[in-house]
Amino acid sequence: MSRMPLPLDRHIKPKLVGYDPTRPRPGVERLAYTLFFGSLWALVVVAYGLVPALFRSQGWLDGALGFFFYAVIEALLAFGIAAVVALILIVVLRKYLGKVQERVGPMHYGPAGVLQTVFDALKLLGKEDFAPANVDPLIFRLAPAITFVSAFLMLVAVPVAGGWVMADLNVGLLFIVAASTLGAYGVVLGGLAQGGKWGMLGAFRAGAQLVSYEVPLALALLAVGVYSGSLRLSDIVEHQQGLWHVVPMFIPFLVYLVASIAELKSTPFDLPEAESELIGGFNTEYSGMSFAFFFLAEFVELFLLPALVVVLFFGGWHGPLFGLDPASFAAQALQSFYFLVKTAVWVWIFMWIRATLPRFRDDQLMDLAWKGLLPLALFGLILAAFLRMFVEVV
Amino acid sequence: MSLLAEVWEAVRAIGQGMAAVNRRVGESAVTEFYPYQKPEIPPVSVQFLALIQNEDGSDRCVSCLACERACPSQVITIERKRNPAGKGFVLERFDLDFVNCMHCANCVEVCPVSAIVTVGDFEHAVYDVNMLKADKAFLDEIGRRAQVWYSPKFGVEIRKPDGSIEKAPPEMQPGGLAELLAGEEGA
Amino acid sequence: MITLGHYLTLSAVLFAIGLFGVLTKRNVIAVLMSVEILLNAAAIAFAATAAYRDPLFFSGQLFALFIIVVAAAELSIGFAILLTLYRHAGSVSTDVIEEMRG
Amino acid sequence: MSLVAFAILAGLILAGALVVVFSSNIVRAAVALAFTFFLIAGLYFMLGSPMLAVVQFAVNAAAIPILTLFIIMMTRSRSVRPASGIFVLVALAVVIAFAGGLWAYLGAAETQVFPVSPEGIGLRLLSVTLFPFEVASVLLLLAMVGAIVLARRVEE
Repeated sequence: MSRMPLPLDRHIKPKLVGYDPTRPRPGVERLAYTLFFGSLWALVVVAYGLVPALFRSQGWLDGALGFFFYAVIEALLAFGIAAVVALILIVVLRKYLGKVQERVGPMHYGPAGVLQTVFDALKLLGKEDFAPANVDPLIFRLAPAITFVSAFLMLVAVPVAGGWVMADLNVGLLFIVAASTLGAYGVVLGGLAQGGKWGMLGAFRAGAQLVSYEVPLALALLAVGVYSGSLRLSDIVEHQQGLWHVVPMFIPFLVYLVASIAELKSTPFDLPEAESELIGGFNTEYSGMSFAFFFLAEFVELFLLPALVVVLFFGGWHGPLFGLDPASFAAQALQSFYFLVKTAVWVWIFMWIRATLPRFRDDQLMDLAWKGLLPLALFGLILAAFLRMFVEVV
Repeated sequence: MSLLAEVWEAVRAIGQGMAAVNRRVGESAVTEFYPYQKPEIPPVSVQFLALIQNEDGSDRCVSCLACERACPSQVITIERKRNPAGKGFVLERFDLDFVNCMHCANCVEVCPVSAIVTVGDFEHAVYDVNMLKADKAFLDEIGRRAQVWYSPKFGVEIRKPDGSIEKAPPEMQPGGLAELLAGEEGA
Repeated sequence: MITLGHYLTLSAVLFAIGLFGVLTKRNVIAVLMSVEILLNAAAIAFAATAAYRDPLFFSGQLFALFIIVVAAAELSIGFAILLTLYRHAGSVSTDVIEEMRG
Repeated sequence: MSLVAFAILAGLILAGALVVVFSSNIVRAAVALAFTFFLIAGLYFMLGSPMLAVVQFAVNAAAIPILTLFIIMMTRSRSVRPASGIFVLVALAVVIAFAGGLWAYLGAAETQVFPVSPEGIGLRLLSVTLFPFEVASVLLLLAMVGAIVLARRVEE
């Protein structure tokens, strides 16, 4: 007697849960993206505007205990912003890449697939956080945490509106360079700790790439610092009141754009995690929450590096204020809205580049960094100094 | 000068590529949602094997053992007995082991009466490899469900809604469309 | 309150730890890491002294910056030599260097 | 309050340095080195010099241990075994250094920290110490060229 089930029992169709994944719904998608953006804006307004205003008006910041609670709440809110940004960007990137490749992207969870990331996160939470037998457990667990912390540190220094910044460092520009260098640790340690071939190769490539591209990145940032006469990020934004830096600082802008895509390990420069050659490189052996942290850090950086493009070259929060007093709360909220819109445009351009360009070979990668970008960045630095002199004289 | 030309060429190429990518975004996707939307499969394609029965429910198979002999993987096992009513044989057992079957359709090629045919039936994945051993009842069931099937001897046949079997119109036959077009061109 | 003495003590203890590492390690990489600790201990002493005693010229802090520069240069040269040594002898132990004598 | 912070920071710095020196796993030692240097940057913040702190963070805490890890990967070394014969000498050196530290503690009792702005350091660096600055830049260039020449594979 055959044990093969009869065909009638076999044509299983998953039950539809109130919506039809076969039907593309651009209206729903557009609404969802608007809601995502709105929720991010609301979170930013709460974290940067409402909570500090509340603490200041009540005078709680004077005592040590009040300051402690303020710091804890702000850290939690910053983590919330990072998580929301990652949740949004993951689904947006997948949808965008799908559309570019004539697919539809995720469609099954939530109307038109807009809740896909939530289910991804739940899945990763539920998975076993597995470590292979011969790894160094301490280093293996430390690597994703370091990666996430480096992305998180950069978030702290980014100003979103006039006076709205978590830590207004007077050496903010250098701080950002330092924090982004820290990101190389997670990658190198993660690859080194797992002891496999893929991780090792990924760690080698990541170390070489990140350290090489750090140099033109830092020089481009320094050119901006020289031109605007300050290392404080909010001063740099104020300096662009009349003219956005992208016009006089076009060469550092180009260098920063290329180098930041390399820092992001995004597609033209995705050698460290090349899925087709290295099975994910440094994150090959990671699973569960450790992998989620790598993923989260990557997408927080996908938000922060475009945000820095906006802060340094595209006028930050500047935009028409319709006669509002720049120090008022409404004006600051509007400024943060401008900032987020500009950032969203730049995130889209980063995704666009990621969707278009093919991967470099690693000798081409090094050639571009040392023979192409470094002289260009040095030239930009000298140009910035001359422009600064010219501006001072005039 | 050549450096500038190279840089310009690179910028132009990247711009072209990015513009091409951006044009794609508006176009509609080609995705098929598999469990809900089934792909269109031409009837002449080796997909799955089935036994066809006549309209009165009797087997087309005459137990000639040609398929058993032709099978390169030797996955077909046939047991037959003499027909008590007349001449020839009746089928007692027809087993087909899909574990080792490589879907070469040699059995379909050699069948003199088009009893074993290829049908465009999918979705026979199972969790247990032992479940892939099919018997006559199973193959008959697939044959009864099939609306369109193909064998080299009779070509594409279709089952009409009233249950009768007949040869498909020429545009559904292999090469039929090409012949039709050639005929039109000739005329 | 923290006094200058706190920083200097920390610097001295850190220097002692680094010295211990330099003297006892056989792996050249570990020796170079200990040298880094030594340099940083010195930089702490300079920066602390400048911060407490030199409000006008803060020369010690500039010196700490120069120490960082020198440390980076030293390390890059050290690692380049180490890499050549590794290619030559297949090991990074100080024993290998001793064998190269004569 | 700030003394407590200093004590925690100093304790962690010393713990990190001890791990660097005593750990037999060289990868852990490199990570501990980065941790120590990171905390030393915090110390510079307490000394009122954010510029120095961030340079320490960017160069010593980030770039140098990465380079170390890179070399560790390239030379495939994993564990370190300490030498045995010279422990007495070393213990002596430690005691001497510790005594010196205590003496320094007794001798220096200033409590007032003077913060330094990045502008101040920059102006000072390019006016009075311009010559050492240029020498340092030449040194860095020499180190870069030297490292490239030394580490380059000689083509047969």
